[in-house]
Amino acid sequence: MLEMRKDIFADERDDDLREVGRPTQRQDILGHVTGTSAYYDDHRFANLLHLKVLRSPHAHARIRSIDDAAASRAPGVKRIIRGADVPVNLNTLLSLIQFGKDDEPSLATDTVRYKGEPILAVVATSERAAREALELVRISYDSLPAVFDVEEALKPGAVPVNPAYPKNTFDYHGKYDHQKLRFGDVEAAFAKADMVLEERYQMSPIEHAPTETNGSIAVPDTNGRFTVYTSTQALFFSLDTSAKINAMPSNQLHFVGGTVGGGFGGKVDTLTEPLAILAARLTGAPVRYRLSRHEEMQFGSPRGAERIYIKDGLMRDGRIVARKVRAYFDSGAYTRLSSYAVVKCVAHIPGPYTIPNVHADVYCVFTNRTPATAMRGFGVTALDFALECQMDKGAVAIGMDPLEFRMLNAYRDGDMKAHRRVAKNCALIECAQVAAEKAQWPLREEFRRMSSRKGGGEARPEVVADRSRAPAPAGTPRSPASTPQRVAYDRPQVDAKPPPSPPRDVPSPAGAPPSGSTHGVRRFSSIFGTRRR
Amino acid sequence: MKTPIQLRLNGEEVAAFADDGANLLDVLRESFGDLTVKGGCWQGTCGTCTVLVGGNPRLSCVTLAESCSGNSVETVAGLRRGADLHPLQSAFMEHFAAQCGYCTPGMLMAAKALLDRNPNPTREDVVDAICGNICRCTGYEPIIAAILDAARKGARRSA
Amino acid sequence: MTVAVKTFARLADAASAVSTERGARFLAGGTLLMRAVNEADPSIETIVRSTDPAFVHVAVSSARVELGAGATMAAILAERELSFLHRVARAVGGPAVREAATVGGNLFAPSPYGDFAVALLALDATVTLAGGYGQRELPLDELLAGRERGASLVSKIAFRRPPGETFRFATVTRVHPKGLSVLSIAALLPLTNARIAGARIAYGAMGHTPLRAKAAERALEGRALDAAGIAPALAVAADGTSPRDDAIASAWWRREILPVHLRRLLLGVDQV
Amino acid sequence: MAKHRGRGVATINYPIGMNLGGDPSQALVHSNPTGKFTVSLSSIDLGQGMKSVTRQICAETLGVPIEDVYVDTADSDTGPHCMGSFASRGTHRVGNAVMAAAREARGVMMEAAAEELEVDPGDLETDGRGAIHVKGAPHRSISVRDVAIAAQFRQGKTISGRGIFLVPLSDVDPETGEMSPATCYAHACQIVDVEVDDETGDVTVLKMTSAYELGRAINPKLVEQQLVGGSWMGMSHALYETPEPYYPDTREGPRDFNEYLMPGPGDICPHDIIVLERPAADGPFGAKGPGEMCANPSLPAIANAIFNAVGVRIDELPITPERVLRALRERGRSVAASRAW
Repeated sequence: MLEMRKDIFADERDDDLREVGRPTQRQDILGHVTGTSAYYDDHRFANLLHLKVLRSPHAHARIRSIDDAAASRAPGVKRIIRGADVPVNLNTLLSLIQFGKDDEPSLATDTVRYKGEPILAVVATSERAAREALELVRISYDSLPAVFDVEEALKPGAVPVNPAYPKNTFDYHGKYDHQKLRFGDVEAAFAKADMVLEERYQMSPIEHAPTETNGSIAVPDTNGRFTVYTSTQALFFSLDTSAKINAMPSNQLHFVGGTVGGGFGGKVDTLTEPLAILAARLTGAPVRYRLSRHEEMQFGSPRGAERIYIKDGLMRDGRIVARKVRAYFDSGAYTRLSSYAVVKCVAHIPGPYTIPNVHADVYCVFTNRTPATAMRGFGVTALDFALECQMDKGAVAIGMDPLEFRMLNAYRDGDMKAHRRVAKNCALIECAQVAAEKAQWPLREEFRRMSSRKGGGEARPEVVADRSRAPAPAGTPRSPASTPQRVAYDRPQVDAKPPPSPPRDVPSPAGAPPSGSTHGVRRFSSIFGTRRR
Repeated sequence: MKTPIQLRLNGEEVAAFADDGANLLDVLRESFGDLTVKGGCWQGTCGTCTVLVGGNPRLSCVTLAESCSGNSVETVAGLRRGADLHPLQSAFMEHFAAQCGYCTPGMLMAAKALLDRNPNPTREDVVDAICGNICRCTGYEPIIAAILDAARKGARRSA
Repeated sequence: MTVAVKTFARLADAASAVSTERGARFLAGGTLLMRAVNEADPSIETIVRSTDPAFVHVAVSSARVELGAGATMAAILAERELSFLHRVARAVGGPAVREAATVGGNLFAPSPYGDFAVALLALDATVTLAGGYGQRELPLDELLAGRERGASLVSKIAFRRPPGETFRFATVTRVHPKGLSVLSIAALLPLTNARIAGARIAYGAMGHTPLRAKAAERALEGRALDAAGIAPALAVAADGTSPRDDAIASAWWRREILPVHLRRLLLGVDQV
Repeated sequence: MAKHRGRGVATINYPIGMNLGGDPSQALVHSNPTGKFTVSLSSIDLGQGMKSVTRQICAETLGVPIEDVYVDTADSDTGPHCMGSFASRGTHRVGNAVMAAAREARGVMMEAAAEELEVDPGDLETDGRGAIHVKGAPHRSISVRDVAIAAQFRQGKTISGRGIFLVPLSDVDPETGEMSPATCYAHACQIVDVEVDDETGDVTVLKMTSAYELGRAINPKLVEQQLVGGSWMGMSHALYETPEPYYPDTREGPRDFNEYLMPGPGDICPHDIIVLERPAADGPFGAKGPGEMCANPSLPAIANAIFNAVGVRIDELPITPERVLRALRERGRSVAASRAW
């Protein structure tokens, strides 16, 4: 099933290793197949208490009053925790690396900003007793208008979601409501492009759904410390977040974890530890806070939705000369990690392609939904979806084989990327060649010879668009004409020849502007130098 | 109210008192201390807690514990015989059929239920046997391969 | 507070308890009830169960099938004489669920659960209600129409054994081999001289409860099971349905694909 | 004809490690008195194989057999700081930290061995089987066990090492987005074959063919685990998953694994996988990280294959059969229900 192609890039590797490269059995496998691997909930304590939170039924509402008198008298209830009991009831996850403002309470006090936001916690002798007590809490709300669409949230007069960010966008650099990427001159390039292709993409949220839900057990230890057994994906991240929220010195906390039932990004947010520790502190007993599957599905943070607009300027020879992206990350009600995903997304634009003119504005937007967080492919998954669908459309539009179209534009060693760093160690072309060979996807000879290495192995080939190889389905019209540019371009292109490529690696004069406005394939390796920080 | 529950758990007679209405999963873990049984949903939707009751696969989280009283219950803790692994366990190792390991005990028991009844399953039989068990890591293929391989190597043993 | 569990040797006594005690619910397979108990559903105060052997009894004769309401899907699958129902039983969860899930419980499973009830509806089943004061028999349609209303305990389901290959069933799921139904279709298609005579078609997940496709049934009457013969039935396939949007599928999609799957079922072409 | 086959492709790259750096991980390695090594980490193994990959890296660097190394993860009292197991950073960041710690421990081990053998440490090499000998003279040898005993009880040396790997924080230019987001990138190309039912919109994934470039496969079987599982997740994200099926409307959110849709074991397909290794200059033995990138290409490759099959573009995820059917209807070229009866 898996085949190693050791012959490719063999000259860049030493293959004389003893342990590295071997299919050694997992260290943890015996524990896994005997059921003895100890996850956080496989630790047992006498007199364990159980914590459940009351969650808002409203997407946006002011809390008028909370009556927990009956709940506090319910059988088995040891303690009720309200927002006022939380020592530092406002936090943002990335405050540990000084990114963003504290914006999220552990327990909402005056306003709830998403359906499912925790308002109050019950600590009881059983999960059942805690659940039953929650039924007895009476809360009256004044419902507030809510906003669920990222672009609606940015309109003037939109309902403000998060008081730390009244314009419903994260602040970048204290001056912008988005992160910018500027490279070359896209507008000039669009004006000269043979064709412009503008499309919209949307990804709904996605849930991590690890088989083990988020949870932790906080145990009062000797000498005033607390041992916390946790499902976290990031031990010190969770420890330091918990210390901050509980206003405790970090060495009062001893976190134990490391064997986790799947995460995929959904166990970074430290959803349970701070309240479990607080409850253990307030009751003097070990406390477990474990999300139910329903909570995990709906109120554990998902991968946030993204909306992405891409506009490409294409030349008839297959080169992409400009790419403009506008994207919106739906962060939900609070920041968590979405602010960071935006930067990661910006860094990823325009994908693994060398495009001389790139422009992007990416927004982290607040809406009244469950706060989003990291997930496998964070900041990139939806963008890759959008970019690669766009690439397919581009190939169809100019009538090229979609894989050859990608290879033609693929970044190679020495190319300048849009975030102004020189590409190195590239291998996109080789992946394409190997996959194509295996799947018997026909590539023309010049594409089979292409290389990611400096100089491209050989000069970047001159390519004539071969319309017969575009990926349109049988029976579909060949002209996906929806813009005037495309209509104009849709004529047969048998004679189309690109201008000759300039030789690679010829340094441009120092200080020359990004030369994306010409049609020749440019390599930008020395224009910006290597301004590493 | 507490109710007495008596089981033959992995061949041993055991007894304990449990809360009325308690599910078998919680009783196995909390009363009998068998932590090899994992819980994934307490809704009967993920298969993580699969055990064998009277030789048949059951979702222990939605099984009333006292309804099993007097019956045999098998968990992954009973799969191994001393130092020897069950052929299914060996096959899961050989095929790298576990990643996070959390679904593994339930998968193994679902697979055992199949092989106990059908020592020569087809791929479709295996797919059906594990179709109630969620795995979020492996993409199922290594698990299917491991079960088929265990069957080939003769996983059926006297319990 | 914990829930109380009351176990009765006689089903009739269990039925009395269900109808008289506050917050009492009958435990069949437990796949739905135990979940609610785990979630501390405050409406459940007592779990009532019965060890009555009649409750799980399966009797198959050449003409008639009687299923104790406590018979599990696994029990159906173990009965070779009921092979026409195996596809249905296999649609109810994975093997572990089938070991627990009962025929009777399936009659009360909210949409989109309840595929077995769909089959029973097409088979024109009658149900026997156990009550403290004796038994009562009624058509399944009637039970389904009022199933949310009262605490009734089904003891037995009975139907005429469908002759030959006249019974067909299909479930449409997103996830394979097991998944919640986008919709399911069961059809009893008796043929007289190669013409349909007295078809019964039932749908799952096309309404609040399993329901009959009466317009399609009428349109099939006297027709052959070929493309031309079934066309009028397909045109009215969705009549009387009221599917809803849920996490699995939208009402729109359910309605759109219903005739496609009905056609495939009636013509006996591949369902996958 | 109701079913149409199509083929789509995607090529992607993926940054390794927490974007912008500021992304440290530490490791401690020490020997017990009889020459068995423990790696102490606060890093997490959530299935990706952290314990196993760092174990191999440590054994390789120390020059001892894999059995002589045990990795202990995630205790904040004993394991030094690690940012966490995310961002495809485990193999690269933690692997580098373990390598640095193992290198330091090896230095002490070789010094202790040199003292026992009365030679210069530079003249010694490990045989990877538990012994240290003079280069070119295998008979002048001492076992790692004896070295550890000597170091502990005679020489008073700790055979241990500390390691940290830090990619320093990069600023982001507010005006241009200029930044150093990552030091290396993994690559992939995936080709997917699908079948689309034009009467229902159902999409069946028939086959995947992929090439992944990962720098170095520290353990090909663990890499395979990631690639196979990740492609399944990619297919799942493409066609099935969301907690908000009517997004941006929040209604009808799934509450359990029956309602939250993911491909079952009957929905998976054959997958041919090829791995390429172009070592990263700063990766441990050149390694990058396969964990996240492998889930990404499937989404667009499937979307593109659907277009190739039936000529509609679905630009919204997940690509539910309903979305496919609506798109077919809008195009007006469907041979779906209304005509095909």
